[in-house]
Amino acid sequence: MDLTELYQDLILDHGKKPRNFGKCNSANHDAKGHNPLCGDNIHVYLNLDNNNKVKDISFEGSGCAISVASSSIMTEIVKGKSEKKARVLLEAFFKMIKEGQEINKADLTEDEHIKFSSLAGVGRFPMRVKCATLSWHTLRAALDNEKKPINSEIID
Amino acid sequence: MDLTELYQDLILDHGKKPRNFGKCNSANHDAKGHNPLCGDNIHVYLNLDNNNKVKDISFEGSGCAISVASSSIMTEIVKGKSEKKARVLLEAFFKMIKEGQEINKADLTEDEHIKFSSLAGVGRFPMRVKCATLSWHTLRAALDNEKKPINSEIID
Amino acid sequence: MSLKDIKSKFPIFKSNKKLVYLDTANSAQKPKVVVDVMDDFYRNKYSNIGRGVYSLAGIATEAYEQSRRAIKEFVNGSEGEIIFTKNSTESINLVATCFSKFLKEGDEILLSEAEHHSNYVPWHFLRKKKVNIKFIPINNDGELDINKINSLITKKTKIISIIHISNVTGHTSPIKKIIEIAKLKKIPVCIDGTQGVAHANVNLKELDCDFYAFSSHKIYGPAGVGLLFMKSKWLDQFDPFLGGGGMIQNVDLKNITYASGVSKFEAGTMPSAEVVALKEAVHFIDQLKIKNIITHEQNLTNYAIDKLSQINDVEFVGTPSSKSSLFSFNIKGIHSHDVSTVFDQDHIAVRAGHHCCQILHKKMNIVSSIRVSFGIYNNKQDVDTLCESIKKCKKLFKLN
Amino acid sequence: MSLKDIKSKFPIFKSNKKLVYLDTANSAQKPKVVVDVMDDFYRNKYSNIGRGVYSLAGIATEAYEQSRRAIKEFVNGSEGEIIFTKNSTESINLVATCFSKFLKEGDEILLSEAEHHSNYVPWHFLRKKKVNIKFIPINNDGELDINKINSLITKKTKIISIIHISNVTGHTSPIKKIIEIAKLKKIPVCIDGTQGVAHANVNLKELDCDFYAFSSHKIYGPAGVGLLFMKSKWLDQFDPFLGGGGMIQNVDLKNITYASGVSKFEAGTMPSAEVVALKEAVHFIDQLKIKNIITHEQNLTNYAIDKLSQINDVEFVGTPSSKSSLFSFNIKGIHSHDVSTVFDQDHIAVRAGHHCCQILHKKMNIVSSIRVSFGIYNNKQDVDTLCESIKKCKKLFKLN
Ligand SMILES: Cc1ncc(COP(=O)(O)O)c(C=O)c1O
Ligand SMILES: Cc1ncc(COP(=O)(O)O)c(C=O)c1O
Repeated sequence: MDLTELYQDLILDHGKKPRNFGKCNSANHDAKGHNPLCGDNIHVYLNLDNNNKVKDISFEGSGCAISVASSSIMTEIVKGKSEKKARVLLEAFFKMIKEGQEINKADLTEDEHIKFSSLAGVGRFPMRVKCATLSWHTLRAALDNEKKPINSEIID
Repeated sequence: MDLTELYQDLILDHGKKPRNFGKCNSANHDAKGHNPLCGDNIHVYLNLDNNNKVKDISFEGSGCAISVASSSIMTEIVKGKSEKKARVLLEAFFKMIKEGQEINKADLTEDEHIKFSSLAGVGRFPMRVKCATLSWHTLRAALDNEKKPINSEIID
Repeated sequence: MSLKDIKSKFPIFKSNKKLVYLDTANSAQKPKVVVDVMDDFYRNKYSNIGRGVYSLAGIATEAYEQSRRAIKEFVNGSEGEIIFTKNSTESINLVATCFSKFLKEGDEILLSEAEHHSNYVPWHFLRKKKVNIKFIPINNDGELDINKINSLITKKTKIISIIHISNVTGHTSPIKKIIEIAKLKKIPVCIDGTQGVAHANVNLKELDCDFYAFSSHKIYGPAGVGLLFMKSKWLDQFDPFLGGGGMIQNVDLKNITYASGVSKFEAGTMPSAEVVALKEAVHFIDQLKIKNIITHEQNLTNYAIDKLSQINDVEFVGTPSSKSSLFSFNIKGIHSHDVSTVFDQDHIAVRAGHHCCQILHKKMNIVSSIRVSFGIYNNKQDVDTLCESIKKCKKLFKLN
Repeated sequence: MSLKDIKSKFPIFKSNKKLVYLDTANSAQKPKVVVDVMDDFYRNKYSNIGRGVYSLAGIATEAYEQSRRAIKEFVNGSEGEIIFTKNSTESINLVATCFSKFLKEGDEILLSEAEHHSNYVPWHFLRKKKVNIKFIPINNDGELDINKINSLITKKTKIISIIHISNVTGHTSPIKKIIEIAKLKKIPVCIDGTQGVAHANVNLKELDCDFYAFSSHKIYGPAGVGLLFMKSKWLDQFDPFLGGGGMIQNVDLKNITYASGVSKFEAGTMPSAEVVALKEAVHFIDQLKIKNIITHEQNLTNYAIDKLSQINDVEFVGTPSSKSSLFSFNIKGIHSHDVSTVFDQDHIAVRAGHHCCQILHKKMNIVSSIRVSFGIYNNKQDVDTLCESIKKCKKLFKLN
């Protein structure tokens, strides 16, 4: 297993300088996620407008490079998408990480596709899968209006 | 190991028809013993007169043949002896059972010696040692005016 | 794999050729596969679980959770409702202690007279809160008097905790009926399944009880591991039982929040190798098929009771119509410990005593008894050896 | 036996030739003798203890009690004061729960900011009784501020519970002094010795504390076994903790009386094989001599801290003057889990996270750290490999 595949420049960059970090204005959905193994916490905020579009999305929390990069990339990709599309994407993300299945290119722009796929390498590091998936699980919880914090230990 | 050595006629007889059974009159010392493994309980009563002689002694309780026979034989042998002698005998009993050491013949009459020694075989059945020693431990507790019940699990 | 040559799968019977092991209800012997996996884990893969990011720890954690899933499937439980404890005793203590917050003075707990001490003492502790314990009576056959249940349940009954299969008489309690009755009255039910699993068909989804406790070491798995099935609504409502590492979410000087799900109830380091090897025990039973095991053990019980009935002075402790894999008896006039010593000379291992069921023994007017309990490795020859030894015993004690 | 060729006594290093195991504080690897004895017991001698009259059970019970004596001698405890639990966590929960009957509203419990969650959460539970918990502060070096103790103790202080050796900084608490101070004020002291035993000289008669808790799996013994030393006066004064088989004297429908001595606190089936094998672990340590082990591990710690200090961006979590067998650090700007993943590629096993010490981490203004902990099998080469891997990590993350 090659570490440079896991820690690609793109991931290191998002890990160090996360985008959409903080609490976004006008959030009308949010959810918390917790990874008891790492002690990492994440809070995802989003605004679903009247057309069920993710008008804005952001996150707060601390974690490892993988976890922060995954959250940051997630917010970038999901912002502006419909709720339905967001759900398709999160399922695709789990499939990619857990089953190594590539995402349908038609679903994303080229730039989005590169970002999304940069996290594929995590699948080869089983102990780190939860780091990458936590933010996506929490996104789902936010869309579902789930009040109980997500516990990645139980879910994955 | 020969079972007939353990279950001698003398032991079977005392096991079935224990002597000095019940609460003796005028007891001024008593103690309780408990074997948590068997669930067996014993209560030893005795009367120490002004000359520190065991004027009377008896026991109550239920247990296996070894335990009842040992109690019965103990009361027969100790009755009429001085407290000091009783303590010598109980040490000799432990030595016989645990170290296989024969008792000094001078300490007992021939009949007493036969009875006392009939229990020597128990030493070769480690799981039954506590059955034989419980009554003697309880005798010591009675002489010591020990109020806490003897627990053979802890002592032996 | 068939039950015919099953003895060969248990190393203990190779090193102790004459051993007639009739004490499975106390603790079961271990199949070679179970010991092999545990041994391999300790030698070549040892790691604590859940707390390390490195490969050994990752592999251990995965194997540990696989074992949880295997147990879940084996008793047809639900995802995320199987808690690991140290033994069935701890499992029941956990339920009683955590449930106590719902109890107030005058409330009632319903048990039965057949309970093992581990399903009575933890509830007895709650008497400090001035709650009352009632007991469903057993009759002379050792059977639970199901007709009495309705009159014993009152508005104050807050929980019912019942043994699944008696570890003295082998009687199977009518737990399905009890759970149905309780459900109508919205009373939660805890089942002490320690003698149920591996000897009866346990289907938790069908049973629909609130709690079900058992032990690994009694189902051919390693010691040091207990199991507790707990419906998820209780996972949320209960406060934690033991506090420590692994069950927290956030800790500061003033306050502590707890992990959710089963983690909340698993504090401190669990025995990883033992849990991992438990999966092999479950797999082993599955391969033999539980229905074959039930038939095998019930046949042996019937055969044994039949043969022992023909010996004078043998007195059974209850004669329940529902037979499982065990029964108890006395030889009139001989104390159970003396009998056991004689048996031991013939390499027969049975348990003698009150089997942690003093109430049942007192009810039957006895102090102790001999228990014969079968496992998958027993056969009719074991019973024949037992009968010969009983006769020897009687001769030694001059009975005829 | 010498510490030079000690690695060869541990099977794990044969099957994992490149393994650099720096996670002994989490759980220690097992010497071959320990696994051999356990394996032999499960295969050839398996029996539950204390409950059978037959030979297998008798031999098992004797071996079990021998193990208790070995532990007693190892920590120079007293006869009849060593209780077997499932882990150190249960040991401390037992003390806290049983002690709670002596506490009333406003009473105070004194801990330190260096406590592992298992020596805080069980006491936190008692806040329900409106008792207050105070913490002896630690300074930036991770050292307990012993001068603060006197002002923290009040008339309301009812118990002090303190970690012996920190599982994060390796700091040795001044437990002797604390116990002396407490004794003058007649306050009982509980010591969390989980990281003390096998890494420091533990002499309980000399220490004269009331309780001392530790775990088998951290001292090269099997998992699933915890130890609790308890002064006999508490054995009598405490109510039982878990209820079940083995801890009772007499049971009837109205009342229950309990066994005396340590039996009162040992409910249900204990892992017999694991306890029996623990004796081998103690024997193994004894052969090497604890003073040699202490020297060996402190030398390694000093060597490692020295080498790591020379690497830029390495930040230690505390730098206590008293060194034991472990320390923690971070590489500035890289999360501990990322570091651990890089280490794992080089077969280095360390723990990353808060090590069940959130309070200590918060005090140090960090969320997590990497812990390096040594056991008897480590050597300088392990440290050198670690340093190389740190450099690799920095390169990967573009630090220099
Ligand atoms: C019916 C029953 N319940 C509970 C227990 C307690 O099991 P354990 O000792 O494994 O905790 C036993 C066995 O001893 C039992 O037979
Ligand atoms: C200082 C300290 N106390 C308590 C514990 C708890 O030990 P266990 O998990 O064996 O119960 C640990 C280890 O995790 C520890 O390092």
